[in-house]
Amino acid sequence: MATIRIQREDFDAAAEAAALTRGRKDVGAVVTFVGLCRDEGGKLEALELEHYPGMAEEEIARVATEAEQRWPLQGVTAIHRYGKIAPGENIVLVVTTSSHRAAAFEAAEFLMDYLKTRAPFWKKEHNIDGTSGEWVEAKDADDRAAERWS
Amino acid sequence: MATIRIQREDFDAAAEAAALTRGRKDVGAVVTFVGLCRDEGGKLEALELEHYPGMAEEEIARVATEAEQRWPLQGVTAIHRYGKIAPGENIVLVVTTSSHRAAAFEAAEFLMDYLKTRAPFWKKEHNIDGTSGEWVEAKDADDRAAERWS
Amino acid sequence: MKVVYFAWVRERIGKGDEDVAPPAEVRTVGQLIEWLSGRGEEYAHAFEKAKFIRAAIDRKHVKHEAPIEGAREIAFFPPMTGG
Amino acid sequence: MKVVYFAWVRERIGKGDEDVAPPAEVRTVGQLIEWLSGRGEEYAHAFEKAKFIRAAIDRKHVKHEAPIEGAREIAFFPPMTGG
Repeated sequence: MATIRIQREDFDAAAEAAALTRGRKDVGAVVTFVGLCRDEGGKLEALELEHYPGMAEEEIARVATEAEQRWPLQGVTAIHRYGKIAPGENIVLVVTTSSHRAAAFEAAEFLMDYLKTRAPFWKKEHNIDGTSGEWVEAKDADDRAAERWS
Repeated sequence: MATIRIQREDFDAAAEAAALTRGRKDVGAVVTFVGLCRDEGGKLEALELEHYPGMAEEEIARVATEAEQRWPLQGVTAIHRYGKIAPGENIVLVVTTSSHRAAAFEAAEFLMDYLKTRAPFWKKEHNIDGTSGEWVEAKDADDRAAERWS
Repeated sequence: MKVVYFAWVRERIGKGDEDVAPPAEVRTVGQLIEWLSGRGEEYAHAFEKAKFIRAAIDRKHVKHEAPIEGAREIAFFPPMTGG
Repeated sequence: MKVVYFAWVRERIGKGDEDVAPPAEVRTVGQLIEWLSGRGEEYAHAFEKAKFIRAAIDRKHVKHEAPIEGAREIAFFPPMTGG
């Protein structure tokens, strides 16, 4: 059963990973992915992440269920933040555990690729100069990354 | 410049990951892999990891340098433990950071595949019943996993 | 039926949600986009590149050919950029 | 030259390292394995599946065809199982 959370506050990647291994002796591999807000050339004050409440949780849960069907996973955690996020801060966390590393790695990549293209989140740039920047455009590369799993 | 450590004591995956992102605004993706000692059906007391001192560090450093040449990485950390390691305990850590997630994921997988097949470590099983078990045999699957990068 | 908008679709239309009552001949998501586009300049602007607009019915992604009958909530938004 | 052994190669031979002085005609890693195998049962046992034994010269992996001339330290061990 996957743990899915959509939240404004930051997350603790280590605590989430620890929750998937604590008291167990059957986990062989833990893959943790953290996606951070990057500054695009010193002009970004923050990204503002808008999401579709309700659907965001449900869609990530659907993706997690698909991952659990495709790979022999022992645990899946996915947390996605919304609201204003400054450069250097966390945006998204995916943790997968499995007996074997290949399953944990592939499932984490799959989750991130699908999260990028299917989870209802949109990023808007806020600039240091006070101007509200552009909505970040979806990347073809992300669509291609997601397509490789189909 | 990669951070490579071969040590008997445990490592703190979160602290190692934090060290690669602290004070930076250009990191977009952090992939952390932790490999743990698994119990094979309730009979394992511990794995004993023997290594070739000197060569272990050098070989992992060579693999890390190769990863840095193949992918646009911002940081690489690899830590491998030796000595007796009980089920549920950490064995190996790989952390990669990059602006983009594909590079961080691929480099971490590459490092683990090469570490498995090239780093001079050997695992021996110690059983709960006091018997000294077998030396763990190398897996063909690990060789195939490493070959996909060549 | 309730219609919800996100990101620049929301900004262009100037609201996040509204209740609409399209006529019976509006049967698919694509037809609903067309009908909404006729409601004013702000809608026309939001849906000007109609084929790029993504839609969800009751919180599930759907194609523009999907029938809207029985839908409680239909969402329109640009391609996602989370993660 | 110094020879070092690891894992079950070390256990079978009964020591972790030793200094050896092979004759001049022993030129490659493979020939060194053959020469060592003739030193006693424990060596024969350690190297019985010679082609599976891995070798390193001065801490770098080498094939059995590699020349040993100039080597300071030659290591023999089973396939690695770290990670």
